[in-house]
Parts: sequence; structure tokens; C-alpha cells
Amino acid sequence: MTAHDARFVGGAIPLSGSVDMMHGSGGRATAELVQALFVRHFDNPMLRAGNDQAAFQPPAGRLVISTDGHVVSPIFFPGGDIGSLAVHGTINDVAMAGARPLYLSAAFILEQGFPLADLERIVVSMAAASRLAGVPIVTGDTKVVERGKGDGVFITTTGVGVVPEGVDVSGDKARPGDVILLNGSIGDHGIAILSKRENLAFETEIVSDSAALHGLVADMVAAVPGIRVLRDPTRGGLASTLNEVAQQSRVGLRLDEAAIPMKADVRAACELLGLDPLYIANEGKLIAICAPADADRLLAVMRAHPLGQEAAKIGEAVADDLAFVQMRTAFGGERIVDWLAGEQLPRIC
Amino acid sequence: MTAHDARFVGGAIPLSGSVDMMHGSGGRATAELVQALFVRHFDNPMLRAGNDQAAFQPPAGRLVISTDGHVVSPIFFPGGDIGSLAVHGTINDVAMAGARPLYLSAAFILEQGFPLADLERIVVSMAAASRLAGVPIVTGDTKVVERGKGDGVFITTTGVGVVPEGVDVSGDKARPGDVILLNGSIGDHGIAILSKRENLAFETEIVSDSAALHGLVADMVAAVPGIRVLRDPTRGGLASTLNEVAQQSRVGLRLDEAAIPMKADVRAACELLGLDPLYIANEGKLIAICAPADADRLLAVMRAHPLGQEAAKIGEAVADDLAFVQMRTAFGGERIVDWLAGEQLPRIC
Amino acid sequence: MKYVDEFRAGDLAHGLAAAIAREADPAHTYNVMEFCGGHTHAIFRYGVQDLMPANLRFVHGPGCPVCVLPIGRVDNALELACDPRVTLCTYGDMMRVPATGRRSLLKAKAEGADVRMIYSTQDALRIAVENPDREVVLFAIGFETTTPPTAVVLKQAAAAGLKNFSVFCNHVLTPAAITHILESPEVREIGTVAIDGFLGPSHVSSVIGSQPYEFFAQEYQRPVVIAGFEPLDVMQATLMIIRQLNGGRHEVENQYARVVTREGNRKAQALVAEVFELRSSFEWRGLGLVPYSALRIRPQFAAFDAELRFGVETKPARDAKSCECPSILRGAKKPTDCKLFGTVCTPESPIGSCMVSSEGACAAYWTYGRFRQQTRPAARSTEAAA
Amino acid sequence: MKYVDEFRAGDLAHGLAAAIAREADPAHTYNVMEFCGGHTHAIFRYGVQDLMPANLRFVHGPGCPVCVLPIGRVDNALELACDPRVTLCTYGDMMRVPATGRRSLLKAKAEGADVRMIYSTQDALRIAVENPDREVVLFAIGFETTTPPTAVVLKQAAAAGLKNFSVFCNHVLTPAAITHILESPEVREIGTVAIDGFLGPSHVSSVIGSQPYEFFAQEYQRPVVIAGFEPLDVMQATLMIIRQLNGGRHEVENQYARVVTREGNRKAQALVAEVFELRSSFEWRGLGLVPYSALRIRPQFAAFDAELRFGVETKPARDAKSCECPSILRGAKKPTDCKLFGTVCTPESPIGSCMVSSEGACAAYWTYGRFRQQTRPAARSTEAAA
Amino acid sequence: MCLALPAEIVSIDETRETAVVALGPVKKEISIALLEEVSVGDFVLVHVGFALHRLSPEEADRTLALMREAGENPEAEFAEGSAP
Amino acid sequence: MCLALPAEIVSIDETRETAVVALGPVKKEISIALLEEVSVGDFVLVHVGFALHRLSPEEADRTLALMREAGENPEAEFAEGSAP
Ligand code: SF4
Ligand code: SF4
Ligand SMILES: [Mg+2]
Ligand SMILES: [Mg+2]
Ligand SMILES: [Mg+2]
Ligand SMILES: [Mg+2]
Ligand SMILES: [Mg+2]
Ligand SMILES: [Mg+2]
Ligand SMILES: [Mg+2]
Ligand SMILES: [Mg+2]
Ligand SMILES: [Mg+2]
Ligand SMILES: [Mg+2]
Repeated sequence: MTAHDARFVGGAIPLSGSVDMMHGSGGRATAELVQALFVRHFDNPMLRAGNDQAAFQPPAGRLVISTDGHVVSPIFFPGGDIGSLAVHGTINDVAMAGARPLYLSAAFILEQGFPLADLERIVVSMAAASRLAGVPIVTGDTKVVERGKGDGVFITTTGVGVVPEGVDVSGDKARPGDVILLNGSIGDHGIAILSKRENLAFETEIVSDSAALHGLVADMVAAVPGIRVLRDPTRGGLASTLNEVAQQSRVGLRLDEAAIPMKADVRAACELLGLDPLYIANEGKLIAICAPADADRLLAVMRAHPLGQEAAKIGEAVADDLAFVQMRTAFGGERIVDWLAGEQLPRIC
Repeated sequence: MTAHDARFVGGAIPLSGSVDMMHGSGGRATAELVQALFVRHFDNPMLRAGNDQAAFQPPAGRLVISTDGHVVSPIFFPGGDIGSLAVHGTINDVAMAGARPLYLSAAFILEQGFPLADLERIVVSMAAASRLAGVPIVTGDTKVVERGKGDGVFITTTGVGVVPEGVDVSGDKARPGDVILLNGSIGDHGIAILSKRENLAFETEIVSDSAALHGLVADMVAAVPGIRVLRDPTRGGLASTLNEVAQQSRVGLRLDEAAIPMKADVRAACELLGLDPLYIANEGKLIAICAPADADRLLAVMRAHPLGQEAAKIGEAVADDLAFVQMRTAFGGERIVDWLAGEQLPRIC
Repeated sequence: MKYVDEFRAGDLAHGLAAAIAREADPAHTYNVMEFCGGHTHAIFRYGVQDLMPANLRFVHGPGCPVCVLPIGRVDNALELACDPRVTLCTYGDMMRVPATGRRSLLKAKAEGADVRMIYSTQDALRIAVENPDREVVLFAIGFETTTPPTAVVLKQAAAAGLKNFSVFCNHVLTPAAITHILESPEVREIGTVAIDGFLGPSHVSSVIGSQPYEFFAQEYQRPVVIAGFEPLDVMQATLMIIRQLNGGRHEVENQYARVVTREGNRKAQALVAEVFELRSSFEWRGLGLVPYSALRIRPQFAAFDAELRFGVETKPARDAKSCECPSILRGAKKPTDCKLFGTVCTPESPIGSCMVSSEGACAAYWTYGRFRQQTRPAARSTEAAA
Repeated sequence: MKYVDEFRAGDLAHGLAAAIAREADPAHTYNVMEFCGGHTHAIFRYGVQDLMPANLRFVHGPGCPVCVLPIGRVDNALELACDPRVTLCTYGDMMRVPATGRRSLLKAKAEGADVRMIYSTQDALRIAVENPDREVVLFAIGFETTTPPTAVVLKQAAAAGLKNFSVFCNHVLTPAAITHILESPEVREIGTVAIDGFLGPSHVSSVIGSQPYEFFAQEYQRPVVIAGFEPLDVMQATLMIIRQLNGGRHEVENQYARVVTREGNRKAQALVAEVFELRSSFEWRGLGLVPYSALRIRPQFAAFDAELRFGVETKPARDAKSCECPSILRGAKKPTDCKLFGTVCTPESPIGSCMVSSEGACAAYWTYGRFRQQTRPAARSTEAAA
Repeated sequence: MCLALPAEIVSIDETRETAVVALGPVKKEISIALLEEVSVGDFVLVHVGFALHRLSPEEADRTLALMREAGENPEAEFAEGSAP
Repeated sequence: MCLALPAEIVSIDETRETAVVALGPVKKEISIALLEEVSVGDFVLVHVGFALHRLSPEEADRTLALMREAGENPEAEFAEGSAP
């Protein structure tokens, strides 16, 4: 096309200012936004094809699919942002089947008035996280809602992955005697988020642990293909995740409080706000449950990986019809570790 | 467990009232909501497994993945609701690759205060749509945002499907001379929605055309495996979808206005509000582009399907470096059919 | 739809087109200005231009109520919208109109201002009744068609003694603007503007009647044919202008007799006269100050005048320098003559008034008509020839 | 964390546990009421009960500022929150407290009420300054610890002449409640309540000092040991009570000497006295009317009293009939004795006051301690034995 | 400018000065406060929710006839009746 | 009740009557309006963003010593100093 033609085809709609209803109308503004932000930064052939879906030849093996909506506030936080989180969160849920994540989709729900510069920053961050993880974002969607009907940006990512031959991980496979392993300190993500909330603001050097765990998982299933349970203790924290597993497997789980890695900042912030770190969200942590005979090998493999250097055995499964999670406190007593009840609110008493 | 035990494990959290922050906390309330609504109504073994992902053995062939966020307002509308729409929308985007949809995921973003009865109605509707389509919802996610940071409920669905051997459908395959087919009347969904908007309220018997098109598509690709382009003209309407295809394929498209099926209600409502039906959303329509030699066979197959009874040839592809969509008006003139510019607002002039 | 579809029938169009082609004198050029955006829209949407002979050229006038509102008044509306007490109500068309710094009501809404799109003035009144703690301001715009509905709602508010409702009045008068196009000093600066005849407003005339154009037709010796907004109406009225010009006449004729009478809607006129009075001068975007071309709220209804209640002061504000709207509105230039057309200025992000509503000349040109010269090299249309 | 971790050391716990086991007379039962929810929480969270001999039983008292607020006052707060002019500020703990009809501030917020969770009274003041068009009401609750911060903010608001700030005062006094537990007529209806000694409030005493308990210890002949909230504090104070009982003493002793003095914080006391005055009687949830057990805002600060500004009237409101809180708070029953425990009444959906905050006896029992009898049949704890 | 359409009055509410009009199969409530008198079956020009004027079926027919004529009979002049 | 923690004063803003306290590695601004006098290095009991009282390091040490003693020497009585 000549320069003259280009002028008639339509100049670029300026990508300054903020998200407008027209960006979600399905018209030229939507198409331009998709090209200028998503296709440009996520850049891969499937996305460039410009269809409403991505097509691929799957490798041999069972496939897994997982989805998560991301609604974090604040959108930018120490150690990440909603974009990197949306990539890591879904990669991790796929990886928790012992699977190798292959592709991601991303659906954005944008609030009218959200700064386009912030959106671009998020997209750049997603692109970087996806590239680093080697899991491309191959299809997506963009909707815009009126101001006051959203919260800046929500991102729902969905991932597909393939499970290596011989691996069969599921939350219902824990057996009495099995060992519970954790790859590092708990509560980092939740405390990093809380530290930036208006009213609660406190100073800490804690950053979110948000990270893609599929590399660690690949090492783990390679070393111990018979690994029974993998799960990432995200919202609801370690406590809620373990209660889920206990109920799925109909076993009791017993933790040793002293063995659970925790940073001093997390402990202090929890004391300050009256929160229990067992219920604080993580975004780069996993628990693994394996047969006792496999535990040492698995722990060694975890510790050899950058995301598992502080890995620890934190407890074991026991026979218990009621499927309680209990904990020997560092103090020497015992307590139940219940599901998170309601939501954790900072408290004065 | 004895009755006495059950009491200690925790009574059911009442599912009356409205969505609370605790339903998104990841704790017991979240787990109960998922069980009582999603697992109960969507009911399938993969979901019951209770993992954060679904695993399945894929059939042979290329796979496709597609995602869409659904943010419709009003949430309940003549002919459907956000739940059925979320099922149909993603099934259709998968089907537009010529694929057979296999599984869906569903991620909910709920606004604090949204009536749980409405949520259940939506879930029941999704379950019915998914069952009728034969495409189960096998994994999901639930988040809750504070009141004023959402709009009742948003649902992002993602689908995977498998492409039959020999089928290769893509928006960049239209060639000059190809024929454009449409399976029925345009604008029904958008007008059904608008008729319920406060301020605009008008009386019409129009209901949304929201429907799953994969059955129709299966018949079409079986009859004409060489079909070139399939696309559902959703938001942005027929005009925007055709502009997308024209740009992908670098061809011009010429429509014959008189050949485009349209209901009298849609025409009248558009006149009343100053809207152009070519830009009004559809949720049960598709355009197909095929070689001229295949057109009659394809049209016959479409008309034989319940969702294609009013199918028509509406135009053809032509050589055009500028990739314009043009239309011979019913009046006898010619006009460009541009992308939707901005968003369509009801107008007085 | 009865009384709609009949006037869009393609078969009649061909007959009329043939008649026009026959009767248009090849030795002449016919420059016909359609004052109204409604005509502009019909011409482009139905492809009427394609049915015209090469020597008949439509000149797209300023007749879009959204396009003519000067930037300063849109700035005022924005200030009102950004007042935290205020809920500003207006028609959908106004939402995207660019103000100073490319701001708009849509952007203000995106930033949190309480702006409501209404379909009818009745909606604004209802919002005021339902939200007694909000200052509800109706941002009233438009020609003689939207003015009576504003008058009705002002009288209803007064009758109900509503304390939280007011009107920011921007109603303008078409005959004054038509006159101005041929009379204003700017025309001389732009150069010779050859407008041979006018398609007169259709719906405006249903209210004011055809009588107000009679002085103009006589004074400026130009035929005026009141024309409906359907494509056949435009064609028939065009034929009537050609016939007047061929016959050396310059009369007011009424093609739209099914709705327009010589005297118009007396009840509506009385209501308007009761509630509004003339402004001695008002700015039109693209045209500048036009004497006696707008209305303001009478002192009896001062309690409902948002200009008084909020101390609105309209500051001079300039359109973008390179925007050619003033020349386009007078027929001296075409949209494609503007350097900004299609690059910086598009319907998604309009710079000048002509790109704002789908009835503006630049927007209609962009949306429906651009580049025929490129895709159809055979120069049947005047654009291609020009 | 200095002065925290030392008091949670497991090794010292074993020494103290051994001492308690040795010194507790097997022929006696020791019923020790911890008045404060802080103690209750420590006992359950750290498993202190597991370290106690079977004949030492902790009775969980009413000392949770959230749990003791009567339903009628929570109803008042809800009414305020639902006033469209009002922004209601309160501590996170209050958000879930059930009012009449199982409503709560959290639900009101979900339905659109403007309720803000604050960390400090200073936040409420800031919100008032930043939102001059809103009526900002601080829903002030709590014992002698939260009262001085409310006093500070009231004085600041008065100094700044804030027009849109007020306080809905619900501050209560612990010594009156402790006295009431042994004295009230209800105790007789419930049956014999054997409470042998009291763990006295720790942080409350940092403000009021240990002196206010002296009359009580003498009058009712019960030992009171002011105890810190860390688990070792609780154990050491328990040992001190055992020793007093074994020795036939009933004194006020101060285990928490690192923070508490006999006279407390005089500056805070003076501030409170300047701003507040005694109410002659106030209802405590679970305890009923307790004389001279609460504070109200003095007339000098009447302009900031939300009860006056909004004409708050507290209507009598009943707790759920089957709720056993009154008996539990007096040590006559255990949470598991309640039919609603764990079925209808859970922390997600509490019925009675004891299930509301994580410091309430029922909530602590549910969250940390339930069912030891089922998972650990060996009956070391008193719950299992009971 | 001034988007307006002819629609048929299907019912009238005198007290509220409103009417329901039908535009083909679509119905909408509008104000008739601007019209002197109006009856069910009349066609009116509807703009921003108000009826602006009645439509004359006779004039409509006459206009259509003239259009047809112009196409058929190139030399036919417009009838005097259509002048204002 | 009354969640409160000892934290160390690391800086003081006299005019605003605020101080920054450290709880382990975490820092937070609080009000010191309720304290007569306070210095950097002092430990104070922090509750809802206010310092309620100073903590006495000597008494803390003494309490810990008594705890240790109780475990080691079963018959040791509490020192008189800890009585109110
Ligand atoms: S294209 Fe835009 S800037 Fe140029 S004349 Fe038209 S409205 Fe003005
Ligand atoms: S379980 Fe609930 S209802 Fe029963 S006593 Fe405790 S708080 Fe009251
Ligand atoms: Mg997931
Ligand atoms: Mg997840
Ligand atoms: Mg997970
Ligand atoms: Mg999409
Ligand atoms: Mg928001
Ligand atoms: Mg899609
Ligand atoms: Mg779609
Ligand atoms: Mg699609
Ligand atoms: Mg999830
Ligand atoms: Mg909302």
C-alpha cells in the first residue's frame, strides 16, 4: 500500500489515555488494541494468525486443563503484578497435575478509565513471564465494562499441559504414613500484597513469591514419578490447601509447626495484624505428598532447584476418618488447623 | 461418619442470601460453594475429582483452544442468560475452527452482594446448555470482588476441541471469487439485550439467538471439508467480523444487502434507536466462506440443520488490496461497510 | 415499516435517477447543499451519489446538532459533569464530542463523572425525581426538533417544583444558520462558494413549517426544497431543485408534504416561545458567531437554568488549526482535502466537528464513502471527478 | 521478635508444665477463668490445655470486645451504615458480628452501605477530612485499650472543628463485668458456678493498672493474677493462682510486670476522663445489663456524639434462644454442650456472641480445639474428661 | 439530523399524555404532549420519545405517485398541491 | 482481647506525636499521643496504631528468670517484686 492508501485505511487509534468502551466494542478500536498490545507483546504465530482460537498438534499423553481468574488489588505489588501472577497461577495449577504446561489463553476484563499505560505495563510483564516460562499465550479475549463495574483489570488465564508417561498425581492419593513436603517459606505473597493496602501500610522488604513452578515439578516427577499429591497453597493458604487434600484423600494430616519455613517479616506482619500465616496466600509454593521411601530423594531434588532451596518436610499423613489437619505447635501443644473460616480480616482482638 | 461427627466437621454454610467475600477466600465457604453449586450442577467425574485442573486423554488430531470473557448486562435476557451465553460463546469459538468441542472450563468473578439464588439460576442454565451441547465443564475457578468492583457476575469460559482430519479453517483463507454464507437473521441477540436496558426499553418479541453451533459446523465440515473460513459475528456484528476476515485474507468482500436475513423487529428497533443492524451482536450465527463450487452444497447442508434454516448466500470475496468490505444496498447504491467505529450508541441524529 | 420502506424502494430510485440524468443539463454543474446531516447520512448510507450524474454534486452542510456545538459549550458541560454534586444527562450522540484537549463526556464518565445517556428528556426528569440528593442537569442540545421536548420537561419540572433539576440550554435555530452560510464574511476568505440550491430540513420543518425559508429563498435567489430523509425523498427533492434551476425559479417547495406544512406545529411553537427566548448571538462550531441563532431559558424559568445555577461562563476555545470543517461546511472543500482526515482524525478519535457524529460530512465520508476512487476507478461520482 | 518469642519458648513451657503438675493438688479441681479472649486464644492456639493436668480447667470468660456488644447496638450501627449520608468506620473484627436477623456490617456493605474497615481511629479521622461531603461515623468499640485512641481522635476532631465526624461510642469497662459474673442474679439460675481464680486482663491493665482488681479479690475472695497474653505468661500466671489457692490466699498479683504497673497509664486515664463519662448501666451480650460498665461521650463533646446527631435509639433485641453463651461465659457449660455448635452456628455464620471473633470461646473451640476427644481418645484434657 | 420515524398510535393514555406506538412489530411508549389531538390509528413522527407531528397518509400516497410518475413519464411536472 | 505487641521505637516525630516502630524487620508508623515521654530504643506496647505503655526490659528479664526457675527448682516462690 502507498502512504496515501494507509491514510484511508485508518490511522492508528492513539494508545494513550485510558480504556474506553470502544476498546471492547468488537470494532476497529478493539482490533487495534489487540494488535498494538497483545499480539505485539505476546508475539507468537498462533496469536498472529488472528483467529478466535489457537490450533496446535498435542504431544502424546494425557492432557490437563486449568483456569484461574485473577483479581488482585493492588494490581502492582512488590515482586510482581496481576499480569505475571496470571501467568504463574495457571502454569502452577497445570503443573500441579505433574504436567508440562504447553499453552495459555488470556481473557481480559477491563474497566473503562483504566490507564492504557498500566495495561501495557501488565501485558509486558505477562509476556516476560510467559517467555521465561516457555509457555506462550496463544489466544485471548478482551472485554470492557463501564466504570464502577470492574476494578481496573481482571485477567482469566487457562492453561493446557501434558502429563509425562507414568505420572498420576491427584489430591485423593495421600495415604497414612505419607510425607508432606513444602518448597519454601509461607505467606510471602499475601504479606507483600497487604503491605501495600491503604490503611494497613507497613514497611517490609517482603516481595511476593509469585513464580512458575513447572520447572521444579518437572525435576520432581522425573526423580519420583510416583509422587502422590501436588498442590499450590494459594488463597486460603497452607491450611486450606491441606484441608482440601485431607478431605479428598480421607486422611488426617499432621504438621510440625517448627518445620514450616517462614520469613521473619511474615511472622512479624502477621502478629501486627492479628493474622495467622497458615492462612496467608502463596503464589510460588507447592506441597508434595509422597511415600515415606521417596521423601528424602524428593527433598533432595527440590533443594537442588532454585525454587526449592528451603524445601522441608513439614508433616505426615495419618489415618483419620474425620480428615482433620492438626499441628504440633512449636510451643509443644497440639491444635487443629482448620479451613479458613470466612475471610481473614485484620483484627484488634 | 456418625451424625455426631458431622456436627463437628461443620454444618453446611447456608446458601441463601448473597455472595460474601468469604465465598472467594479459598476457605471452607469457597469449598462449600463450589460443591453446592458448581460440582452439583455441572456434575461430571473430572470436576468431582476436586483437583485444580482436569485431566483427559485427547482424541487423535489437532487441538484448538479458545477463551471468552462474558460480561453481559442485563444478566438475564430474553432467550438466555450470561450462563448459557458463556457456554455457547466458547463452544462456538472452538467450532469456528471446524473443530468438535470436547471440554470447557469456567472461571467466575462474583461481586459481593450478588444474590446466590441468581447465581444458582445461572449455574443451572450453564449446566443445561453444557449438557445439551454434550460439552462438559470439567474445571473452574471462583473469585469474589468487593461491591462496586464488579457487576454481579462475569464468566470466562475456555474450551478445547479437536479438528477432524482434513479440515483446515482459518480467517486468512478467503480467495477472490469465494462465496460468503450466513446461517440466519442478524442482530437478534443485541436487540434482545437492548430491549431490556433501562431508558431504552421497548417491546419486542425478539429473543437472543444464543445457541451452540458445533452441531451445524459438524454437518458443514462433513459435507465440505475444504470450507475456508468460519466465524461467528458476535460483538461488532456482521460488519466487524467481515472486516476482520477481509484484512486477514487481504481480499475485498462484497455484500448484497437484500440477501442478508433480518427480522422485522430487529430492523424496526434499529431504526428507532439509530443503530445499524450490521453492527449488532449475534450469538448463534456464523459466516462461512467457501469455494464457489462448494457453495450450493454447503448452503443445502446448512438449510437442513435447525440452526441454518434461513441460511443464505450474502456475498462474495473480490480482489482488493485495501481489503474493504462493500455492500450493494437494497436501494441500488453502493457503500463501504466499515469496522464499527467506537461503540454503537443510540443516537438522536 | 409503513411510510418508511416505500421511500427506500430501489425500483422507484432507478426511475428517479433516470429522470435526473435526463433533466440535468450537461452544460451545467449543480451544487446542491443538503443542510441536514440526515440527508448526508441517507446519501452515503444508501449510495445515492452513485445514482447521480457526474455534474450533480452534493455539498454537505452543517446540519448536525452535535457537530455544531462550539467547543466552549462542550467544555462547560464537562465542567458541570465533573462537579461532584452533578448528574449530567444527555443524548448518546453528545458523549463522544471532543472538547478542549480532546476530552469528552465519555472520557469524563470513564474517569468517574456521573454522566447518564438518555433517550428522552423524560428520562432526565425521572432521574431527578429518583435522586433527590443529586443535582440533575439536562445538557440540552439540538435544533427545533429537540427544543419542544426540552420545553415540555422544563414546564413539568416547574409544575412539580423540583429543586434538583436544571437545564443547560444549547438549542439552536436552523434558518439563521442557513442564511449565515451565504452571508458570512468568512465565505469571502474561503473563496467563491457556488451553492445553487438547498435541500431544506425535514424534521425541523415539521415543527417550524416551511414558511421560515421563504425570505431566504427570495433574498438569496436560491431554490429551497424541504426534503424527507429517506433516499427517494432526497432524489425527488433533488429533481425538484434541478427543475427550479432549469426553469430559473427560486422558490420554497415541499417534497416532504406528508409531514411538513407551511405553518408547522403551532402547539410546539407556543411551548417553545413560552419557555425560551432568542440569544442575540451564538457560536456554531465551524461557522463562528451567528446572530439570533440560538435560544436561552426565559427569566420566568430562571430557577431551572443551569447557566445561572452553576454560574456557567463560556470561554473562547479554538478548534484544531488544521481542521478544514469551516471550509467543508460551506462547500469549499471536501473531507479528503483535510490533512488530518483518516490519519489523526477518525470517528474513534475525532478532531473536528465534521467527524463527530455519523452525520458529519467527514464521518459519513469515512464510514460509507471513502476511496470509491480507489476501488472503482470509473469516475461516476463527483468525488472521483474532483 | 524481642519480648515476644522469649515468651513462647517450648523448653520453658515444659518446666512450667512440670511445676504445675507437681503443685496442683490431685485432690482438688482448679477452675481458672481467663476473662480475656486474648488468653482464650493463646490457650487454644498454642495447645496450652494439653500441657495442663486433668484437674485444671480453663473457663473461657466474656472478655472479647466484639463478642460482648449487645445485638441492639449492632442493629444501631447497621442503621447508621444504611443511612445514605453516612460512611461508617470500624475495626475489622466488627464486620462479621451478627445483628438481628443474622444481618451484619459485612452484609450491609455487600448490599451497598459505605462501611470502611479501619486499623486505627486515625484512619477514620483522615476519611472524614478527605470526604467533607460524607457524614463519617466511627463505630467505636472495645475495652479500656481502645478507649484512649477514641478519646484522642475526638479531641483532634474538636480541635480541627470537623463538622462531618462523630463517634458512636460503645466502650465498656472490664472490672465491672468481672464483678458481675460472680454477682449477677443470672448465676443462680444457671446453677453453681465454681470459679476458683481469675487470669486478669493484660493489655487492659496496662492502661488502668492492677489496682482496680483489688476490691474484687478481697470482696469475692478469689485470687486474680494479671497475666500476659503469651502462652508462657498464661502458664506462669496459672501456677501463681494454684499457689495462691494452695496457700489460701486471694490477692491481686501481676505476672505481666513488664508492662503493667499498679497505677497504669495516667495520661491515657486523664484523656478518657476528659472525654467520657460513666453510663449507669449497659447491656453486655451474654451477660445482660451490667451497672456502671460502659462509657458515653461527655456533653462538652456532644457535637461529636453520633447517638445525638442521628437520634440513635437502642431497641431491645434478643439473642437466638438456643444459644448457650450466657452459661458458657459464666463457666457453667462448654461450647459442645450447645445444640447449635458446629451445625447451625459456625464461624462463617455465627449465631451467638461466643462464635463471633476468633477469641470467643465457641470460635476458639471450633477453630483450634474441637474433637480432641475423637482423634485422641487418651483423655488428658478436661474437655475429654467432661 | 434529528432521527425521527413515522409510527402508528396503538393506544393513548390521556392523563399522562403518553401513547404506545408501533413501529412495525416493535412497540414503545412516547409522549404526545406536543400534539393538539391524536387518535389511535394515526401515524406520527417520533423523535427522542416525543411525537412531533401527524403524518398525512394522503400526502404520502401523493408523493409516492409523483415519484412513480417521474420515473415513468420523464416530462411530468410535480402537482401544484405539493408546493408549501 | 486487645491484640497488642511490644515494638521498638526507631524514630520519633514530636510535632505529629507519631513514631516509627520496628517489630522485628517490619516497620510501622504509630501514634504516641498516649505516652508521657518516650525515646528511640524504648519498647512500647502497640495496639490499634497507638502506643499504650512502655515495656520494662528489667521486668521482662525478671519474669523470664522466674519462669526458668520454676522449671528448674520446683519449690521456688515468686519474688516479691512481681506483686503489684
Ligand atoms: S477530517 Fe477531522 S480535522 Fe479534518 S476537516 Fe474533517 S473533522 Fe476537521
Ligand atoms: S455455638 Fe453458637 S449458638 Fe451455641 S453457644 Fe456458642 S455462640 Fe451460642
Ligand atoms: Mg486453576
Ligand atoms: Mg490457582
Ligand atoms: Mg491451585
Ligand atoms: Mg473473544
Ligand atoms: Mg472501581
Ligand atoms: Mg474466544
Ligand atoms: Mg467469541
Ligand atoms: Mg468468535
Ligand atoms: Mg482456581
Ligand atoms: Mg456494581
